[in-house]
Amino acid sequence: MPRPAGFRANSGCPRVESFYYQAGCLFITLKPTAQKPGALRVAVLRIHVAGLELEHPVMNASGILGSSPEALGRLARAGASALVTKSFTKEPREGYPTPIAVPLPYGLLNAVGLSNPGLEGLPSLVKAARRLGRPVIVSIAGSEPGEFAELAAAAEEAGAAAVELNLSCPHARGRGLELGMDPQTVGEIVAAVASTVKIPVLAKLGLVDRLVEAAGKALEAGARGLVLINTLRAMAIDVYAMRPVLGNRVGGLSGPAIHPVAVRAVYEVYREHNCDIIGVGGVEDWRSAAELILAGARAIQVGTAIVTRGEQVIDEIVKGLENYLNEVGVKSLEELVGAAHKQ
Amino acid sequence: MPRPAGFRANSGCPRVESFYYQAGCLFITLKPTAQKPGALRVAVLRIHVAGLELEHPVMNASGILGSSPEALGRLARAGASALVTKSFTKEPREGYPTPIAVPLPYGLLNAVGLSNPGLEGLPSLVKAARRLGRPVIVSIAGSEPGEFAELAAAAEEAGAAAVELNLSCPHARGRGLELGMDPQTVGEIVAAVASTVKIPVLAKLGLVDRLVEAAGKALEAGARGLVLINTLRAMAIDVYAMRPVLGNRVGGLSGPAIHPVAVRAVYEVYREHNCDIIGVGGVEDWRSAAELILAGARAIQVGTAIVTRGEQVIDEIVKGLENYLNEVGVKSLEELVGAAHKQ
Amino acid sequence: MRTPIGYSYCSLRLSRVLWRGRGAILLSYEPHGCVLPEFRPTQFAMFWVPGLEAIPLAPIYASRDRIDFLVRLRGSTTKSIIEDPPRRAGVIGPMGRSFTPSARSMLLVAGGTGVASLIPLAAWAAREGTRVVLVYGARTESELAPIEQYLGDDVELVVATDDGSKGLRGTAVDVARAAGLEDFDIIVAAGPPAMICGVYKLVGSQGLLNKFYASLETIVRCGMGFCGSCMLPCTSSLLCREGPVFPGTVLGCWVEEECSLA
Amino acid sequence: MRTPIGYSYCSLRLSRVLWRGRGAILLSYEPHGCVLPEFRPTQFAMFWVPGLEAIPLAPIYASRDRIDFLVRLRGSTTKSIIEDPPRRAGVIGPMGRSFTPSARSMLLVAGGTGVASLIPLAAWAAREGTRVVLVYGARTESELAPIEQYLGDDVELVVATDDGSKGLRGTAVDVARAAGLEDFDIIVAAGPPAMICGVYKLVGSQGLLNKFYASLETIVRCGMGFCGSCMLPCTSSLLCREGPVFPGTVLGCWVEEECSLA
Repeated sequence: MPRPAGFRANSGCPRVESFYYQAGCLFITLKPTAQKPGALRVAVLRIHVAGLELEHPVMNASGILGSSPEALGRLARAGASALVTKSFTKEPREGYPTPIAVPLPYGLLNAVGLSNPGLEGLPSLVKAARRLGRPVIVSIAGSEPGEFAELAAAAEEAGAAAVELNLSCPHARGRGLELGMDPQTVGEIVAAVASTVKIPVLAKLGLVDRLVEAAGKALEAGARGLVLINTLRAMAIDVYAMRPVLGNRVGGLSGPAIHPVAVRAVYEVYREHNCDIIGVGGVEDWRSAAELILAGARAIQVGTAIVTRGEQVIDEIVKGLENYLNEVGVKSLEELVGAAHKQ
Repeated sequence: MPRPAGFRANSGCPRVESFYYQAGCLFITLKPTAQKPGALRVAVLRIHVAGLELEHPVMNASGILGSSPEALGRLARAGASALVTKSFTKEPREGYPTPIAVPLPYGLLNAVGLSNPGLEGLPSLVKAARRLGRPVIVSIAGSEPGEFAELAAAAEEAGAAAVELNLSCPHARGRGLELGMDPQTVGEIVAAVASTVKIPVLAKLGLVDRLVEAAGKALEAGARGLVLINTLRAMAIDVYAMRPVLGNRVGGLSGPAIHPVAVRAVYEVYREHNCDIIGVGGVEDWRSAAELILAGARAIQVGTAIVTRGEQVIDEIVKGLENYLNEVGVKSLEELVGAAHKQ
Repeated sequence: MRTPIGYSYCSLRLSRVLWRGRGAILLSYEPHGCVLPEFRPTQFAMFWVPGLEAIPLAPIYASRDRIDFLVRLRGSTTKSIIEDPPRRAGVIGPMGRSFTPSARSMLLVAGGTGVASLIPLAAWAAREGTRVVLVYGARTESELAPIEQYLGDDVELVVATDDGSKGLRGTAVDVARAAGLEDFDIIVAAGPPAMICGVYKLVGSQGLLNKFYASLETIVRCGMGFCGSCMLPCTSSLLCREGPVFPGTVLGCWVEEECSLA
Repeated sequence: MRTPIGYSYCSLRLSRVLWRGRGAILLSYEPHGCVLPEFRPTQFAMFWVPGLEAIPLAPIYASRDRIDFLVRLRGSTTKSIIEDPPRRAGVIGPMGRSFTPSARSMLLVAGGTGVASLIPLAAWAAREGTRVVLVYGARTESELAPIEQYLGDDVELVVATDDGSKGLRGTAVDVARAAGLEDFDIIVAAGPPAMICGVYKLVGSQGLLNKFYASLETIVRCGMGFCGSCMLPCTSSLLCREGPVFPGTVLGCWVEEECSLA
């Protein structure tokens, strides 16, 4: 039997709804070609952030459903205003042993280990993701400026709308939080990328001592925006097995537990730099999103809530924000960005 | 009418149960003089930590009921194995405007502002607290080594069993987390104190980038133990008032939300230094206490859970740990300290 | 949102100014995007005025979707509230312990904002079948808040003013004395220290201190008992945890400090 | 503790080794200091072996205080479990969607550990009044786990072995063919790909694919759908979220990859 061509993952498959063999015949169901996923939002939520023009401020956080065009397709259909890929490294990475995710009472602990197909797999993912009709933000992780620049160049060539530099993975030795801890290094990496690509460069920083300073260096070096914050380095131990549960022992804590820390980080960085910020950390409803916006974020990434409540949480947050804008009587999200700083 | 002498706060009052005036007479109810608060624990939980000999590992965290002898008396009666005072600074401090505490879904946000009567009020509190029959750990906060040393000397003279250096208050400019962020400064402060007093010196460190290094400097400089961790710098914004709720805007997040971060911090410091650690952060039951012990803590401080569940949580945790030791078949808490590091 | 930790924060929006009196105001708020926690009789809240501070207030009425506060002039924050009631506010609570004794009869003696603390108790007790007499005293009529709406039909309200402009002429203590204290199982006072002292002396002189309770006020900062500000003098009782209502027999030091017994 | 986020972690201790077969073991665990989350039919768990890794397993039985796993030799972790069942373990779950269709009759075709996924379904459906026929195939008797204990009286169990050492001689697919597929409202297969392919071909050739469902296996890492490892080939379905049971009509690519249809 001849293989139906063009249906495989990574190659245009999304337009095939399903196919199957029955009674010796091949049946194919096609999806409507001009699929327009997600409801058209009213203009109040339209926002510019770091050179990107977004229908509304809600997108996924890197690492959540960002490893294949099909996964990104789910996010597009759920209404995400931009699509953020999983972090790409230069070389392919297998990731850590399981468990890579442990549910905790007030958050999720994970250590996936930056598993990804490497630079080689980047173009095909980005090209396929572009067909979803949303800006594609490619997350990249490296260990030194040149590596970041190389990955960013590949992302730009493949059609990425922006690159997000992962300077804050809490459990990837040498290519995560350690970089973000040193404002100088942050500046060098951002500078290398910003001088290589024309698309907007976003620096994703985590909870570090000199966050405000690192943010400043990133902006000076050409970052168009900041993504704040990443997960917090954390651990869970099984008291009977007497061992850390995560395969990697240490991982990153996300979810509602870290939200007040994210609000503070966004608030402090915005106060100092008055820059474009995408807020991340424990957003699970419009209210937690609104807190980040009032603290200074122009857009929001959602991670754990997608895991725990499903992709529909994106649309719930968007609708909730619309209501909120009506309630407080503002005509544009813009007016609320950083409003908590006014006295 | 003559004033009954010796009943006022700070002066032996605890021995008076109550007094009142009725039909022209003064009625006084005395407490039993040889009050032995808390049940005698079986020996399995007895533990030495940083030169202190404790009946069991559970005490209060600084800032919780540590501002008067009466408050510490509540902790003693609830069975705390040691009594930790609120942080003393050299000068008296009023503290921040209210609200100084905001309940969040998974933790408590506070910014009390190190309110305390200053060096002058230290001796009377410590002397009164000593009568409660438990080691008194005096928490002190300063801005430079000399100030810490002066406060520590006063604490020692008043009869403190140990001093806890607050190097991690997340919202006291110049006398908190900034000090703890710099391992060099940590070393200098600890050295100044350790060369001044003979009682054990505990360094309380918070979540900082170079925590393991700062811990090492503290130990080198003569700290007998470490207290890990303090609250996380955080914020809550009211989305309708559009302002940070705390009087000080930024505060410290405590409670279950930060527990996985505390476990990780204790684990990483213990792995590197194999030192005496008192674990703090989101302990609310025996299980969360046990996680910290398995990570490397020899004792535990309880803060938010005392607020949210009352002082009896101390005894619940102690009893729970006893059961746990039986269940896993160990004869002494000692055997469990750092057990999660064994492979 | 009611938190697992027992206290919760809720945003409020002003729904009505119910009354303006001399140096006092009665405000009705509704929760905004959250559910109010349950306040049981005598429990109190920290009422946050954005831009100013949070002050301890016992709600004069509280349900899931409404909370009313009687605010009397005390300092700069209450002054601001009275002059310009905050449209948006926040509430933290519930704080303290509820006081819900079973009794056949109860005499409540209230002055000033103390009445806010006793009204939920009066209404609750009357519903439970207790005979409730509430004495509400003020200097003059314009200080008397319209509390009738909160009481239901079964509470016997006796109003007194120093100048006789409304109700009986005299103080709440005078009225309490005249009411015949021995007829009541429980006597509770809430209000200015001088008033509580008066009732304390009265019940003490009649040998009835074991029936007496006072709803006190202290400095409240954290409201949750950990900062220690609300410690009652020379006891180990925290107003935010064991209070605000304390039995007469533990009030010795408070009386020492607040009342001139000479 | 059941978490607000839907998934929970629970410590386990081994209570019994229920059966040892050829390259397989049946283990019974109890929660240790926690309450097991509810597993509905066909939902699965990540079973953590301290010191090794966590593997996806459908509990063959799960209640609040007991969870049983059938483990078959696959790699180093399963080898270790079979040789030395971990006394202490952990479980993360529940993962996936429950499959609980209403039907008058249901044919379940199971091979290998696939049976673990179908037994809770069989027991549930029989309790609901569905006629349930469970075909359980293996190469030889010593591979057949003692599943009867989990089924209740109303499930019709048909055992088949390739060598005829127990039950009918032949494969589960042979038995399914002989059972008369058209008599069933729903046909579900779970087991080795070859077996599922066999049933797929069978139902496809009879034009019954719309009645057919397969319980699949993929690489599962996070188990919660965010890492993307469990994506079904050329669909956007995540096994950990929409699976593990998928309708026959979306299996095209899976069939392409796993079955030789030539």
